[in-house]
Amino acid sequence: MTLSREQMAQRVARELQDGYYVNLGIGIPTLVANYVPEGIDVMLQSENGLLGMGEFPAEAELDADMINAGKQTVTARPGASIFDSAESFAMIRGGHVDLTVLGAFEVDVEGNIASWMIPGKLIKGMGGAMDLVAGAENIIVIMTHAAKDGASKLLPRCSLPLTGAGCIRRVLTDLAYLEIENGAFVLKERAPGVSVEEIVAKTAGKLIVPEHVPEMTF
Amino acid sequence: MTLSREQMAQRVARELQDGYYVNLGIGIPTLVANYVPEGIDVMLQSENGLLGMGEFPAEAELDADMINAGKQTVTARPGASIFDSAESFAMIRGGHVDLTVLGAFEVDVEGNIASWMIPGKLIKGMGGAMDLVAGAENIIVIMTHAAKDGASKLLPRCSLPLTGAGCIRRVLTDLAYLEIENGAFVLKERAPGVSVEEIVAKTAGKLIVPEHVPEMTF
Amino acid sequence: MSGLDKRVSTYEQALEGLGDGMTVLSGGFGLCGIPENLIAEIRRRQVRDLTVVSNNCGIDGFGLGVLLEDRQIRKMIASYVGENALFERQLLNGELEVELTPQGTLAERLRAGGAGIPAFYTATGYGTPVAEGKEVRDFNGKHYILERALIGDFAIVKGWKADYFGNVIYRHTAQNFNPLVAMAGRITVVEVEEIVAPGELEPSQIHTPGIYVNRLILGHFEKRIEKRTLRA
Amino acid sequence: MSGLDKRVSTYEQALEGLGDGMTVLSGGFGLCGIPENLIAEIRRRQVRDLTVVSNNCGIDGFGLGVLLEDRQIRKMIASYVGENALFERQLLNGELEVELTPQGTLAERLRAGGAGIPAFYTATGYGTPVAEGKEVRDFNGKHYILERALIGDFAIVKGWKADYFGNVIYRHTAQNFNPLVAMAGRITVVEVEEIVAPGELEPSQIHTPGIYVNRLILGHFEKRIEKRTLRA
Repeated sequence: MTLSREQMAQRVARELQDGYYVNLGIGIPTLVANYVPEGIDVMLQSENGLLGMGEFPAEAELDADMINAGKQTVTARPGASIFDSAESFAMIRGGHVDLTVLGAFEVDVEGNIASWMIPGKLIKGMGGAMDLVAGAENIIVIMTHAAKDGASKLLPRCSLPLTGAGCIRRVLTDLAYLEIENGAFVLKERAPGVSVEEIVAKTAGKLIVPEHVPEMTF
Repeated sequence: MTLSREQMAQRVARELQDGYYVNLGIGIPTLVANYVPEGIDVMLQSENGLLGMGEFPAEAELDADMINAGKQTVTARPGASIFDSAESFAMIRGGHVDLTVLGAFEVDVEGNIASWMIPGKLIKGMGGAMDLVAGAENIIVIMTHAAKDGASKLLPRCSLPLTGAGCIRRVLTDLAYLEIENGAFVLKERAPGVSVEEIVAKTAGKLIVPEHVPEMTF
Repeated sequence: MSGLDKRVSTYEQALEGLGDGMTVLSGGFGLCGIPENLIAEIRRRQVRDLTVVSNNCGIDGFGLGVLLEDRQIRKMIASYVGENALFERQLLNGELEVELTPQGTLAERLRAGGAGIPAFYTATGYGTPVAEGKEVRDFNGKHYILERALIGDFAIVKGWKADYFGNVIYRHTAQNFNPLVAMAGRITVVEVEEIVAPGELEPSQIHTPGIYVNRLILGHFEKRIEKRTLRA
Repeated sequence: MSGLDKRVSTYEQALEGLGDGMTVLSGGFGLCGIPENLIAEIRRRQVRDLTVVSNNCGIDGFGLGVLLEDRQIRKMIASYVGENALFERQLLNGELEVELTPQGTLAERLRAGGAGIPAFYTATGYGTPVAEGKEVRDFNGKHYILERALIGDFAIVKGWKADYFGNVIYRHTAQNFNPLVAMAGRITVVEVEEIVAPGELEPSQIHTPGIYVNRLILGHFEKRIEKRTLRA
């Protein structure tokens, strides 16, 4: 069984450590906030200028001046700080964010990531994604392992224009958790019931399969 | 008669315009604040991070956390702002200060200024002086026209290590007010009772003397 | 009136001198913290061929989006422009030019413009289309690209409160790019919800010191919400 | 205890890991806003061969000056070091090395270090001894020099109030270099006069967000005045 969106978020949430400052991208990464493990407290950074993003507001708290990087109305938790965009990206570019989780179209064995532009389609812009991947030491990419037509998104070399070069080390897909080392994907865990063979078949880039590949549990 | 320290400050104060943001260096420049003309309001910037420097404090207001760039205890006037050193020099380097007044050892016909280092003597450091002269469009140097031994401080070329290159256009000495244009000092005004001959004698750099050189009045 | 008093009483005065072909820097992120009324005044003035620097370009019919309706923008420098059908049409028609800049690089280029830093190195965008034509340089074994400062003829800013010397504070995340464009404008115009007397704002809590501000005007704001999301 | 809680209870814990040969960034301008007790703890630990980055080096017997007494500083990066006889003696003896950096360049180098900018161009120092050995480059017909970012193994910071997540506010001009060294330390240690619960400080009024702060300690401060000047 491929992982559901919720399971993907849940698996990534296990990488959180107490006291982490975390930037969660739009989409599945946002869901990670719902699965912060018991006994762990993290601060969510939103690159429009909010450190300590809280829940969505109740109707009475709704405020046009309080939004997240996805332009959704949010709240600030106790202990939050709010600042301008230069300060926000000083944190990001300066490597102060402990973990960045974001989506992608493609990742390759060199740690390159493509996530913002499909030639021929309208280019909407990279927003903060290039800053996030260039600045963070610790990034987890969340994406489906293959496109709907079966084409692998884990490649020998990204085919799309890059968001960042050589900056990705960890990828969670709906099939597996992999790390990138020395020009190869290393299969670390597989989704419950997903065979190594399926993962091998759907990984276009060089894949190293250790003798034992544990199944994730939920 | 050579100008007194107070007269030098008074003369420079006439260059103030209503609404100016002004940085006054240590020494005679500081006295300029005492001669702000009637009907004119200016904001004094102190490069340690205070815009809107007020008077010295009364005993009861004395506060170790409120000092100016000369490390003297001061007050903040209503409408002041306080910020960090990077922001302070963003204002200075970014050319947002309307007028900078500072002292110097030497100035030359190319607009070079030397004000921080005498080889062979102990070097104390340039503090903010290099940033101030590099960032400002509008600078007035205040200094004595000649050293005590009679050596001119207005030179064809500075002999001391520079604080800034090609950045000075206006100099007030105890003898004269001069502007620097096209590789020469232009004598614009002379101190009351000081002859053009004396100024010529004490100016080592090329000096242009217009037909009529008005005397300053106080 | 003191020369330090930055107040003007009409939006016409606020943008006096704005002309065709100028560069306008605008604060705001999405529709949050945008200078709504200054944008409306740019439209009213019908100036053309503008280069607009802003993280986004509003939406159809609101924010900077309204300047597209009469084709007032020739070039947009932004990080994300995906919320606007008219924008898309003008871009595909070739009526509009876009320079996409990563969000953090855009913020830093504006700050650099205000701070007298002509250029700086950043790892952001290295190895991507953003790096094309830019100098690449290694520092401590890592690759960086050279990015240039941005400066505008006008900066339009939305603040919350200001004293009439132009010391501004922003409310919540409506801060975003506003303090940065305020630094980088040759003429910086700020519209706010409340103007107080100098001395009423705590000096060390001011976000934009008045030295950056040339004109200040009191406005009324719709503050449209782009994505209304509520707790279940 | 939450991992976001930055409080430590002793100065020994506050500087745990500080060793010989390390680079220490210190906040303060003159004696204003200096981390007095963290400096005293550096002395107590008797670490040596330090590179210290600070606008000034205190005075004889107070501030960073106390680290000169047992010759703990090998190199000082500062903009102005003229208030200290012991400093002068060690400098002339060759026991101490000094790298003089213009004040604004020093501030910007620290901010750059914290912000992931490895280098930037500035006009400050062009044509002066400061430019020696540095790249010179023209932008728009003006000369600039390339300056490098500064980073420290430890940053020592004096704040006023903080919540225990390490969100800090500074008092008056005691702010100065403190927020900048806080950004640029691999381990940033802040001592403050008051610690409050998260939520008690207004989010948009925080000077140093807790993300930059690793350790926080409550201190008592002498706050010596360097030049006591009173209104006549």
